Amino acid sequence: MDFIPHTQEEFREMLQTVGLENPNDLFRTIPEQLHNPDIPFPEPMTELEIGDLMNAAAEANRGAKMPSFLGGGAYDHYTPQAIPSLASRSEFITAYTPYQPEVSQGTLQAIFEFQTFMSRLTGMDTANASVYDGASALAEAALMACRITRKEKIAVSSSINPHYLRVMKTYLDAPGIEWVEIPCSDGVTDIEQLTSMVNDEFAACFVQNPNYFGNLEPVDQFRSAISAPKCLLGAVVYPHSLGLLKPPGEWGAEIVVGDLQSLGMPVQFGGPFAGFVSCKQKHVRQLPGRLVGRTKDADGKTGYVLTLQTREQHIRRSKATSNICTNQGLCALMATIYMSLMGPNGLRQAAEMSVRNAHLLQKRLCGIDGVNLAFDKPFFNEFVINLPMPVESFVDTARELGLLSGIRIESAESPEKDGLLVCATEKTKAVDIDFYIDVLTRILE
Amino acid sequence: MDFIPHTQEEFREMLQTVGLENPNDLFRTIPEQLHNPDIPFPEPMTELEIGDLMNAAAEANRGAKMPSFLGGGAYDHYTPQAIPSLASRSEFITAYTPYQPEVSQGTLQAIFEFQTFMSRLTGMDTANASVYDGASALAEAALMACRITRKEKIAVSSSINPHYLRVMKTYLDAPGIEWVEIPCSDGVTDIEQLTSMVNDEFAACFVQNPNYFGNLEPVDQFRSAISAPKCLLGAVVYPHSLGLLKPPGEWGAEIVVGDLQSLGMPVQFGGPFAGFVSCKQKHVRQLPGRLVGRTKDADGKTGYVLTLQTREQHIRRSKATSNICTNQGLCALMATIYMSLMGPNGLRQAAEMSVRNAHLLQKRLCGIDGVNLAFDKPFFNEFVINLPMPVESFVDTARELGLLSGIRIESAESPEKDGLLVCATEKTKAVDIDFYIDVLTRILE
Amino acid sequence: MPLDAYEPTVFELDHKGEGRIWFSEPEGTSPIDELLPDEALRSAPLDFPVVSEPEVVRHFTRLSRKNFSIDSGFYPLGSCTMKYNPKINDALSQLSGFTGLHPESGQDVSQGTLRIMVEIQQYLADLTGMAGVTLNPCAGAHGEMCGMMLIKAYHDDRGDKRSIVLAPDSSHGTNPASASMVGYQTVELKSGPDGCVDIEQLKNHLNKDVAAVMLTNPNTLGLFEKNILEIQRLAHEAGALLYYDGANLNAIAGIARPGDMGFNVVHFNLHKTFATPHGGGGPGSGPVGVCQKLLPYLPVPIISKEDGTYTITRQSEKSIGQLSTFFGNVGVVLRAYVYMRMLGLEGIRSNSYNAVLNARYMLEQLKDYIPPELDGDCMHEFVLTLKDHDRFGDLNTMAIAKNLLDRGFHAPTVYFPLIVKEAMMIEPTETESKRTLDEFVDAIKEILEEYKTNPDHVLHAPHQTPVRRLDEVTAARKPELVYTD
Amino acid sequence: MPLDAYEPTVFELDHKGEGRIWFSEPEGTSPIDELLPDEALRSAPLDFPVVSEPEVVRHFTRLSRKNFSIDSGFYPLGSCTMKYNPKINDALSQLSGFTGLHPESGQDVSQGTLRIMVEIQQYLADLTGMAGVTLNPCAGAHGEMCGMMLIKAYHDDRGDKRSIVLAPDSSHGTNPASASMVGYQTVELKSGPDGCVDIEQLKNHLNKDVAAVMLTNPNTLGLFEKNILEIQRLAHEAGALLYYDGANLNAIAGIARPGDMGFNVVHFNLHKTFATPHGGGGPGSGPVGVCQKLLPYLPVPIISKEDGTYTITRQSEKSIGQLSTFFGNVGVVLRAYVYMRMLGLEGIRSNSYNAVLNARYMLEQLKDYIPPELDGDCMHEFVLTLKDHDRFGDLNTMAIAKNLLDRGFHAPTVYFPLIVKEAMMIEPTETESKRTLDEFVDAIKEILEEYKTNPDHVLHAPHQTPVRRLDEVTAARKPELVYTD
Ligand SMILES: Cc1ncc(COP(=O)(O)O)c(C=O)c1O
Ligand SMILES: Cc1ncc(COP(=O)(O)O)c(C=O)c1O
Repeated sequence: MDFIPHTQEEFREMLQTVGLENPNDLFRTIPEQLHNPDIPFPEPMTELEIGDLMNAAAEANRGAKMPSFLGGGAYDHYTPQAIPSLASRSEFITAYTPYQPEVSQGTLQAIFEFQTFMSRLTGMDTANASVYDGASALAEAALMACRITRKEKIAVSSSINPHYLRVMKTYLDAPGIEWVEIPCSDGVTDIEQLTSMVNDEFAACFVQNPNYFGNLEPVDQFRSAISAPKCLLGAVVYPHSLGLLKPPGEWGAEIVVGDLQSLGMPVQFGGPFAGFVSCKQKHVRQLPGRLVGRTKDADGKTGYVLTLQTREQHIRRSKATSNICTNQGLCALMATIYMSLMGPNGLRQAAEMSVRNAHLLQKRLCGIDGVNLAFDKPFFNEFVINLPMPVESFVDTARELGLLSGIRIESAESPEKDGLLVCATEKTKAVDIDFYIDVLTRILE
Repeated sequence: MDFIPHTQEEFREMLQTVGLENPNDLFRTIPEQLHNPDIPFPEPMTELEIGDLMNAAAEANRGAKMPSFLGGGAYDHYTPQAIPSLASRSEFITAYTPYQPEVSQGTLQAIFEFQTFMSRLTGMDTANASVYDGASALAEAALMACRITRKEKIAVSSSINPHYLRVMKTYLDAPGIEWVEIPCSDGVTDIEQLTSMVNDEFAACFVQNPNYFGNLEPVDQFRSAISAPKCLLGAVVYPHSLGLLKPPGEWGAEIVVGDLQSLGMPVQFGGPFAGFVSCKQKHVRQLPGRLVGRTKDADGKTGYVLTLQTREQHIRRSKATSNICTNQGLCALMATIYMSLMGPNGLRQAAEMSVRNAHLLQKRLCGIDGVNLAFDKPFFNEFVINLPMPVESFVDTARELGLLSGIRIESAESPEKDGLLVCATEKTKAVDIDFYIDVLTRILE
Repeated sequence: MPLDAYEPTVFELDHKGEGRIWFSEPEGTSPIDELLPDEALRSAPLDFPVVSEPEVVRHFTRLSRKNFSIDSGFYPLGSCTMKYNPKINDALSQLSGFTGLHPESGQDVSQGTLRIMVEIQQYLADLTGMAGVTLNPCAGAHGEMCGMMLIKAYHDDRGDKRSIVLAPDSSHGTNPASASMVGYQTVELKSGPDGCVDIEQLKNHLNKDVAAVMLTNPNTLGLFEKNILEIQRLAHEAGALLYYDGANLNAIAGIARPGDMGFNVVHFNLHKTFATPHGGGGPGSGPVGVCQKLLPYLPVPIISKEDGTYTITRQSEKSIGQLSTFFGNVGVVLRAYVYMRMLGLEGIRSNSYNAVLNARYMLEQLKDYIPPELDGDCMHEFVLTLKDHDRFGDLNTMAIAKNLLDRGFHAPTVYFPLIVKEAMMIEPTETESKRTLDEFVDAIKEILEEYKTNPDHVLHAPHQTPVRRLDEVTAARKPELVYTD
Repeated sequence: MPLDAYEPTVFELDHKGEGRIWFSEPEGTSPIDELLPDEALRSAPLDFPVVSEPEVVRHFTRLSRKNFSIDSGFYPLGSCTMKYNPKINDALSQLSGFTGLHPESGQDVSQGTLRIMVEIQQYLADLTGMAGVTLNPCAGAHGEMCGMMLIKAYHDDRGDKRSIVLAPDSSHGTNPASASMVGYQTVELKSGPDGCVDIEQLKNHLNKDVAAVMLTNPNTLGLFEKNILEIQRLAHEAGALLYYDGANLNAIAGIARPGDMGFNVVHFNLHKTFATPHGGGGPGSGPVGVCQKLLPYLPVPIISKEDGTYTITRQSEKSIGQLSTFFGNVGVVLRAYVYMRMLGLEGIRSNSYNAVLNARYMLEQLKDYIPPELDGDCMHEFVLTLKDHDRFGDLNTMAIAKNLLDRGFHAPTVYFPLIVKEAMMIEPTETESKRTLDEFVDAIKEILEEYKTNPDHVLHAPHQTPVRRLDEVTAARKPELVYTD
């Protein structure tokens, strides 16, 4: 077989060594009646053949080659080549979780650096070594808040990415934790509603900035708008934006979550991405997932280890802070390399160019009759427009013309009020904007 | 700048350390009048921008995506993914020539293994660590034969790859070494002519198998056909074919050259490829290029070093066996990995499938009226056909239809007698053969 | 170059300058201060280091070199299936047609990836005898949680409130932790003297409050649960569902099917059985297969083929809901797909034969030197123990582990399963050669020998690694979790 | 994992079995024995080892780890310009539109690659002030040979038979060797006490038989030939042409141009100045630039732009002919193109400033510890010498080199140029940080210090490397060039 070293001869020899004659005796502890199941399965393929198949499948993803203005939690930022070149080193890729620190210092030091980067980016004290994705990070943070405060109610702004909210709901519903959604007004969290809804029964209130509509939330008002002092303020962030925007640590958040994808990973149909949970020092023992600490070895040399493991499932079992074991380590490494390469100014530039392109795009789109910005709020690199036609049919027609025009924001009221969420990044090209205008004009005609 | 670590501050500080004020003083030993040349040059680009440019250029290479039946010295064999994955490890790529053996054992041992593979493949005693390409290998081998025999005449079969012959001519003409071409009859070297032309004034006689037309030469007859016993028999080979064919060591060759490209490298517009020169032990001190030998270290441990360096330019200067310094080491590494992965049977399979596909293709092409095999000889994975129309215009038209149909073999007599050299490999697909038949039929109609 | 040299953190490499210009200013755009309100922006510059690309590349290259990895050596970490990860899997999953596809592109322009998802769902279902599979969970534990939710949804839907999950005390920590995530209480079943579930005890614990019995099979002692059919009968009679932790599927894939054993839910670790790389911690992928009656509860989005088109369904009445932001770790799924297609059923079966043979072969060579916890035919892994103090003295599992590192091997899984004292759990996998297995066995023998003559050296290992015996106690007591200058 | 562990050759890993099935049998084809005559085939099976992919990957991964490389450490190999090789160069050169293009595809379907070739020819010509450039030579020495052929063709064409090339005794070995390749005899010019060409001696040697004067500038002592303009005047007056070995172009690219200095031929080492990786020995690329009057002799194929189409010209009346099978090392050219476009002139000039500054900075720190061979402003590299036995005792250049390896640095170029005894040639390049330069300087100081207290340890270095002080004498006396079992 392709990846098994033994020859038939060696196989027989080893079988003999273990005292067996018939290879099937290897499985003699399996009840007879279970043997020889009838399994339909395609024939084996050579490397050459599977290559052809996968290339054809990749081609069939026509969307991958189209000019795209999609965001909504997956952003097409530029990924410097050094990231895949380094992260693909087999010492990083083919290592397991760093259980033997003596031979895992590469992974461990990189996670330590990751924690440092994330703490500086968000204004928190540290961050875990990743969870599955942004959505599960929010869900885990909600559970964490409940543990910290010993309360069982969570408030979330309805301007948070709806995928995140759905996943959080799945996580909270199972153990029976309550949650409420705070409505929006003009595309941002309604502060008055927030104040009236969130009381001291709540473990935490989560808001997102920039929110799902791309709008900047009134972040400076949140902490004071929550009347219950023990109710934690949690932030969902688009980490890329923090190259430019005020970090949540400065507006009172004590837990910050988000998805690392915007820091050096491709959009790859939504995964692998990676979630992170950052927090203030005092909450660190309630963090889910792995943490790395710096320490000394037997010779007094600096080294790194997994630490505070009593939080984790392999020690604490049913009482662990989370069930997570395998996380998204390689993605966290990629984000670490990204932040190292970009530095403060590179990250700022990427964020700035994204914002500038988005505003240019918005101005040009809204220059077309009947196309309007849905909200009157400052926005980052995404914005919602209304169209003088049903959004769903526009999106479909545009896609047929080779344009991924945006994500439909379903209106609760009527399809006519649907919005279109449009995104730009530093990669957005002038010709692509021209193409968008062209397609839009053609369809509206 | 993109790849310079110093900040402006550090630059100034270091400048001060060396006692300079003005950066331009770094160049004060350069005559004044040479300073500030006016150099037209395009503006710098970011990584993102050059990526777009290169992607567009790659797209402009329309030929790279077309079904191709081109061979003639560059063969589209399958390259297992492990080759680029391993050869791209930065320890291999970003190392220099292994001048400090203690920290170059990776490169050195790999070359040692390469030498062993090549000696076994060709039936010689060893091989050098590569020269530039197959053509320069032939040229170097011709010079080597002159040094060995102290003669200054070379005979070559005219069935050798014409590019190789042209390069050899360039190399031999400069120092004034004579050479003669032995004509072909029915697509292989004319043995009688060979016997009558090659006498004891000749240092060597080189033949190619399979030859440029894809035909198998009467290899068993060459040694005895050369009446001069001291005249060396040299072989040009397509190393891939030696998975199946009798190695030149068994038919009397003492020097074997070829191009490694068919062993795990893409066709990449002709380079980097890599030449090799294998020979019998007694000629090894006349080999051009590097050699690695196995030895022991101070603790008695096995290790590898560059050896017999007194052949080389950095020691022997104008008396060296060649001027070569930088060679094609990484390509030799790729070939080594290829041969390791394939093993004897994998290489045989690849060669076999290439031959089988070529014969299928030939049968189908020659099933079309007026399309005939040019020679009545057994052939490997290439063959020459005659067409009932001018070959040049067929090739051009086929290319316009998206088919790379083959390489025109210019007839010395008339364009009507031109041949078309057509190649298949294990990668040739049934649908591509169908497409060829379709295009050919359409054009002939 | 010496691997034990101190590598500064990237923060110590800071030049504190401007750094590189990564992006050109787009024409026709306005400066940022005209676009965003001042109070939204950072007041102080972001405290990231300024480091050049050459330095970053060298830094991470050097860090990587301090890691052990499958590609550099034998990695017999029990329960982790550290087999060779074929390079072709990575390469094909990275084609731009896959990596460049946005998850909101719409199904008609995403047919390539969707096709692969539908097909691999089918392969996984067929391999285990389940009726349907979801690819949404991102790792094994995520799959377990998903499975627990499915079980809960099933019982709830029938108005049958149950609150207990039974799991052996040998189970992986994620099992009880996942049960907790959905609000179940885990009751541990003490393993019998043969390492398997004690049927009498099981009977005693089974009642109307038991929602599920959660088993790993082969279990974490490397044994096939011999009473598996009896267990399933008893559990089902009590109205409980059966959960199969498929982390150890590499032992029996293609040989026997959890579905045929009567399991209702099974999770896969594609990053174990199907050879996707573990990335120093992740990402993995933890698909979940279910029997017919659990199909309605599967999470959304559901990927299927309808009238020749690969389709994304976002709503399903009884679904437990959504589990990940988009579709889970699709990039990992692509790798596993390539692997499965190359192997075919023949190759998958061959993996199982060879994985089991390798384990049996090693156990045979080692058992006279370090005894197994239990006798009996092991499957793809086995557990040794150094608990016999009379025999081993101060030589414990940790010491063996560290001495193995010095000899160029990764250590086995140590001190797991928790029920075995001084446990050493060895899983060679099928991609290791006899030569490597023999070398490992010799290393163990050498360590035992060396301990006789030079116990101190052995007890203070490792000696050859970049660092040695790190102070984990202080690390946990005074956690230093970020770099500070 | 320990880097000093013996790694068997791949031949020792042989399983002697069947091995993997790499390719399916194509339908409709005949078996091989019906297609090829028996006597053409191997009589005995090919004696290659049968090794599985997991083993091959581990073998070469382990081998790689025994290498020093730019990405893992400072590599100040004088005359080799071991600068950082940007990852983007590799990645973009590997796009399938480039790697999948057959060299006989025809120009109209190869416009992308041809465009890049034409453009980089222009950039190289403009950077050096030459009239035209060929990309065909595969390395520096190949370029030198090409240049010598051009010079010969020029003289021959004029019926001017000349047979001598003058080159300084400090020149690189390839210079005289390349002259020999075309049948020229090299006469070495002894360098003056200032390390530069001695004008009087030059005058004595210049005569009607001198075909060319071949210079490296800055020369191999790291000095700019201060009389360069005088030299060119004298040479040209004598009817000789001037050849510029551009291996050291990194010192002056964008600052001063060989063409403006009067040179007729210049070769480039793209694998030095333009940051393409050296691959453990190659491939490189050695384009050659020429002045107007040598244009007719350039090798074929010639790549140019005609009426908006990038064109391949295969015949040219006075051409020296063809130099490589197809178009030279195009893949290397693509990398250099990416690099040049990213830098622009500004970046290339900045490289020169920083390359020279780094060398000057190191020389300044080191000169009191190990003296330079010569005083004077060095350019991008400099040569120190330990020839003062009174001062250094048994501590020679080799010992310093080996001790540097132990400290995680690659050694400088040693014992070159040949005219300097105990030479140590240091070229830091512009991509190294001040921090690294300082660390290297400290290492040298430490070695000198340690020699005082522990000379034996220093003289027997290296101690930390995978192997140490290999027996090269026996290796050359009884060469063992292939593996035998
Ligand atoms: C038996 C068993 N179950 C479950 C898991 C959890 O899988 P994951 O790490 O993918 O979450 C593991 C992983 O180590 C395991 O060994
Ligand atoms: C000064 C000098 N000239 C010529 C060469 C030869 O270049 P290449 O190795 O590319 O053939 C070198 C390479 O080391 C060199 O340093």
